[in-house]
Amino acid sequence: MDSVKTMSMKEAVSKYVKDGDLAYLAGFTHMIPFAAGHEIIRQKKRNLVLARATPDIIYDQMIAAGCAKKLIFSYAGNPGVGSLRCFRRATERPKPKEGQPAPTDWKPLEIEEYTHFGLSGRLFAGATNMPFLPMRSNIGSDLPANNPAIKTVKDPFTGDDVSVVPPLRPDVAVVHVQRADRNGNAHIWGITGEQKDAAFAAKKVILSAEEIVDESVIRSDPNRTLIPDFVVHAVVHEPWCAHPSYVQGYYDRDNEFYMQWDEVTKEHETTMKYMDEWVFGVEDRAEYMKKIPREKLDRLKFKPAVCTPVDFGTM
Amino acid sequence: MDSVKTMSMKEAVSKYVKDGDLAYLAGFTHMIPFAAGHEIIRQKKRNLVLARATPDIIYDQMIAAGCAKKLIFSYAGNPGVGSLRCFRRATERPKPKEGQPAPTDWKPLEIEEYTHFGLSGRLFAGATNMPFLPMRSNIGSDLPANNPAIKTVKDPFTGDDVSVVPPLRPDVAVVHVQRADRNGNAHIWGITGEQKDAAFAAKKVILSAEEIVDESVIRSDPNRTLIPDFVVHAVVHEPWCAHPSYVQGYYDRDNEFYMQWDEVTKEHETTMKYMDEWVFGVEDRAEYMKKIPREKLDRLKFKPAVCTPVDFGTM
Amino acid sequence: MAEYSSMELRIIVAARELRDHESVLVGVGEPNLAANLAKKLQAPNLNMVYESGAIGSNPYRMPLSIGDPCLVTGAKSICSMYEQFAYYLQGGKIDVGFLGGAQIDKFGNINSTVIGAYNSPKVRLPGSGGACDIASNVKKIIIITPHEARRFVEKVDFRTSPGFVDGKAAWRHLKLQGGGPYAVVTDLCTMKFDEETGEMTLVSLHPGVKVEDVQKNTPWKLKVAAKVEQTPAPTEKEIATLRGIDPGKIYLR
Amino acid sequence: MAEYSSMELRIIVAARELRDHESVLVGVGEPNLAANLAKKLQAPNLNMVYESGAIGSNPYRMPLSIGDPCLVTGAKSICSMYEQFAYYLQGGKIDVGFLGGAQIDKFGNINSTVIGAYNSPKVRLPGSGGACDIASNVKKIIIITPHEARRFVEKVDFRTSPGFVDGKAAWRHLKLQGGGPYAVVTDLCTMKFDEETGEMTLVSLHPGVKVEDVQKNTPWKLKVAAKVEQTPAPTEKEIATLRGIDPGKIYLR
Repeated sequence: MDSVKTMSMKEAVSKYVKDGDLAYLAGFTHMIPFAAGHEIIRQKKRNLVLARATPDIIYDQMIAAGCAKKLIFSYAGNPGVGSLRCFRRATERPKPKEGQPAPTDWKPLEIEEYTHFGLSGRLFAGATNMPFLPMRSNIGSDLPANNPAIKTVKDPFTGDDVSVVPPLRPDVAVVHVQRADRNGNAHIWGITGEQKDAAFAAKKVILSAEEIVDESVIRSDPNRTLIPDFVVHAVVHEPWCAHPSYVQGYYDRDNEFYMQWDEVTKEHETTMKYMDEWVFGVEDRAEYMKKIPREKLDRLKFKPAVCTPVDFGTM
Repeated sequence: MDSVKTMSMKEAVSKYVKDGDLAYLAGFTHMIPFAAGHEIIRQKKRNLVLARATPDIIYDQMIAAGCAKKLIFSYAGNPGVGSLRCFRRATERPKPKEGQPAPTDWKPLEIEEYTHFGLSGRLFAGATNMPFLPMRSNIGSDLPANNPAIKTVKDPFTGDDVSVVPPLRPDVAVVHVQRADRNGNAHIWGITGEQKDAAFAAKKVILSAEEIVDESVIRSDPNRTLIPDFVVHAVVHEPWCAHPSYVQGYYDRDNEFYMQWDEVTKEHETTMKYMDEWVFGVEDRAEYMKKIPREKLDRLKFKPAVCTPVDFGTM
Repeated sequence: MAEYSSMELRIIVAARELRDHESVLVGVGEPNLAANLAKKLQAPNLNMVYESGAIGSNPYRMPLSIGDPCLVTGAKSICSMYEQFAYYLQGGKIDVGFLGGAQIDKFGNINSTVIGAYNSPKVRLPGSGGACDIASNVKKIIIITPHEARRFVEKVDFRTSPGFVDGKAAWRHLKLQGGGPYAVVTDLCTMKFDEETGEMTLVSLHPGVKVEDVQKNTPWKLKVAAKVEQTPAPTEKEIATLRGIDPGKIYLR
Repeated sequence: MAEYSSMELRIIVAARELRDHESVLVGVGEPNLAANLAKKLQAPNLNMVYESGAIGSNPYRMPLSIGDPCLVTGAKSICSMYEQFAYYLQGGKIDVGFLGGAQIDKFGNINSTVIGAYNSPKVRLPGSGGACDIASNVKKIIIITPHEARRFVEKVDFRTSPGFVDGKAAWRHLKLQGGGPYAVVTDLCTMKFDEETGEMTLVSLHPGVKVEDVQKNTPWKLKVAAKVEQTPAPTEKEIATLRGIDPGKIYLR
């Protein structure tokens, strides 16, 4: 039985990502869907509201490429390396050039900012359709004063003020996983981040997988299935989707790239040169991967560390 | 390295269950810790507040044996069979005997009642230390009018009234699992019910396991570890702990027992006769198991259905 | 004409209400049989979700309870109890839920808590379990029940699970995300609910049943649709398929 | 006397603050090295929890980021991002958290958001991440930082993570479950916080450092304890153990 949901990343992005959408490309360091981000850039999507706790290099690229109108986030950094220069250029007050007046036409990227708990909590509340999420944080910080979406309510049991955040319901979520069947039942292991919450919170879900496996593999371990098929709209078989980030058990992070990104993005022009070659210059992820030397990919491969299986029992 | 936490069920109950405690013996049909309940009855613990979404036969037994002062619950039934007669005797207005006046000294078991979502939500809120949990239920029901712990707050985003419940923090939780290491890192599969939430919500945690395995087995699959050692106080190796309920992959439910219980409990006296033989008449779970015919236990064993393992990768 | 029991009739008629690709929250017994029957007939892609956290089960036997191990082995996914209620039910992912109860009243409110006063009940019933949560959050509630005068009451002793409360105005005021009660399937008839008032209304009579038979077992003046349909009799195929699902007659009578 | 860098000094002094059986929320870099050092010395049962949801990791290399795959393979447990913050941090299961930041002020408030105005910043920093959540919920906050005048400010431009706000009275009013800042470990000294007022107070001078050296790098009149201790110099064992943890000098300088 072939599923009507299986398609290429090009089709999935074209069908489910619209200009102006609130998009959540999930992942906490692990399984960042770079291939989807590149396809969004290639298809020149515009005015997106990009949301993610940890916008990293792929969001930096989408910001530089002009896809984003606004960023909803909690930590905008290049993980383990430093800052995101494109994000910074889009938000920092420009320094006046030598002997010139300060620019008056500065239009920064809109931002909406939370703590990690606040943003992952918003997504959890979206996934579980909570009216609002009470949380023990925010109240000692200057964040609430700068973000009207963070409110307080009185705890009816203690009378104390409690910080609350609203649910986040993305128009579209993109989630990359290790293995899924053709209908989108997905096994995820390693750092599980906000993949499940993004899939449940979003109105449309693009799920890509390193491997498409038979339904029987999924059904052999239902506790590993964090995302069930019926919340998924598109299933994309996209090996190496997450490069330069990593996929537990499949390939390691390409740390060299993370460090180079700091250099590449020193100027907007050098950033766009990268984009011309690695995003606009290729048709899809398969072509992108052909440009990376075989030896490098071999270096990123893990040695096996297979888990002790469990027995579900039958009669 | 031997753990200071490993002990017998007798020691664990003696050390961590006190008269008057709020106790949560976890499990949704699956892995109900019957052996712990029997030990609590044998040690004649009194004035317990028993909490569980689905108090079933073991709570019926503890109520009949006089351990409980109060029950916090959402569904008090014999799963798949019918009602819990001891619970009913402890809560229903006694019918006057033929030709006699209605009894005036009736002192029912105290109850505090929720929906499944409300009670599992209270435990989740306890486990995650939420000040209170907003939920989309209750408001159309007569439950809130009969339970002052269910309150409403105004949603600061919509102005609507939202039902909220307070966190539940048991004094002690008892959780049975398939396999754990000596420190209490526990792998759980099959129906995961409220085991994790009970362990995180409670001040003291007794964890029993079908098998005690080497730490390396646990560490081979960290995504399967729902309970980490440092929330656990006692680790008990107790095979068949859950009989007559079941343990996924280990043994099936003893359905015959569930059906017999309906007969056994027709009168308080017949119930106590059961208790004398099967609870007070044995020293521990091992002795209890010796009383059950080998053929019956063999019938309850599953045929294997082993999962496809996953690879975590190493360098 | 084929022979069938009144339980078989209820299950077959209820099963017809399910559509392909819907998600159904399934309980054991009649709802489980109805959902499995629909899946074998008109709804092969029916997504079955169990209160115990099992999703897309593929049971190797009839489940003995809602948490039976056969609902786990070979299922698509499993989650914890809170997650099941939060992600699926409150999350609005469930289309249809089946409910039953000791008392059902004319606005589809259900009592599964107490007969008599809450604090000194004549009969103490098991309580809500997930029923109130299901009633509040799924798009369509289907109630399957024997048509007995003691079950149908004008007003329930205790409203465990809200139907249309005391009319649709009161129900709208609650702003529940669920669609409220959709159908009541008994061994005599199918009743649905008036669009305007939310009152239970006879819409279809099962084979050989007259309006008077239904009224006799319903202690208030039952509203009757302008045009009452005739429920098509269970087909040979429906009956054979249903019996094939429970060959050991664990539930079927 | 052994040679050591100022980073090594900071890490060694910070590691001494950890006790056996404590749970520590660990970040990459200096906190990771400090926690691993303590585990190899006085705290073999230290429970290391990472913001990414990895619990009790047993890394086969130095982690490149807080979400490195080496923190997963062979860990005790893994949970999702929301679960990590909810069950562990808000759940009150974490004893110690390490924080750093672009600015730290005299009540231990930390800024990792912006230099300048929030809406038109001179420098846009990464933001809170989990820092504010950690500051609000762990029993002890240890701040590790180079002792530079540009980092120590009388009042932060933006309070990302609360210390004692503008004094302990204001902090108590927040009713946070966390214990607030506990120690600031720099390459010059260790500072703790006044019990009454919550003001940062010099308590121990690192080898060869004088009070004036600290004051010179602290732009407000720094409070000094009645009796200032001398920080014992890093031992050969501490230095050798630390260097053994990062043999490739990925972080150590």
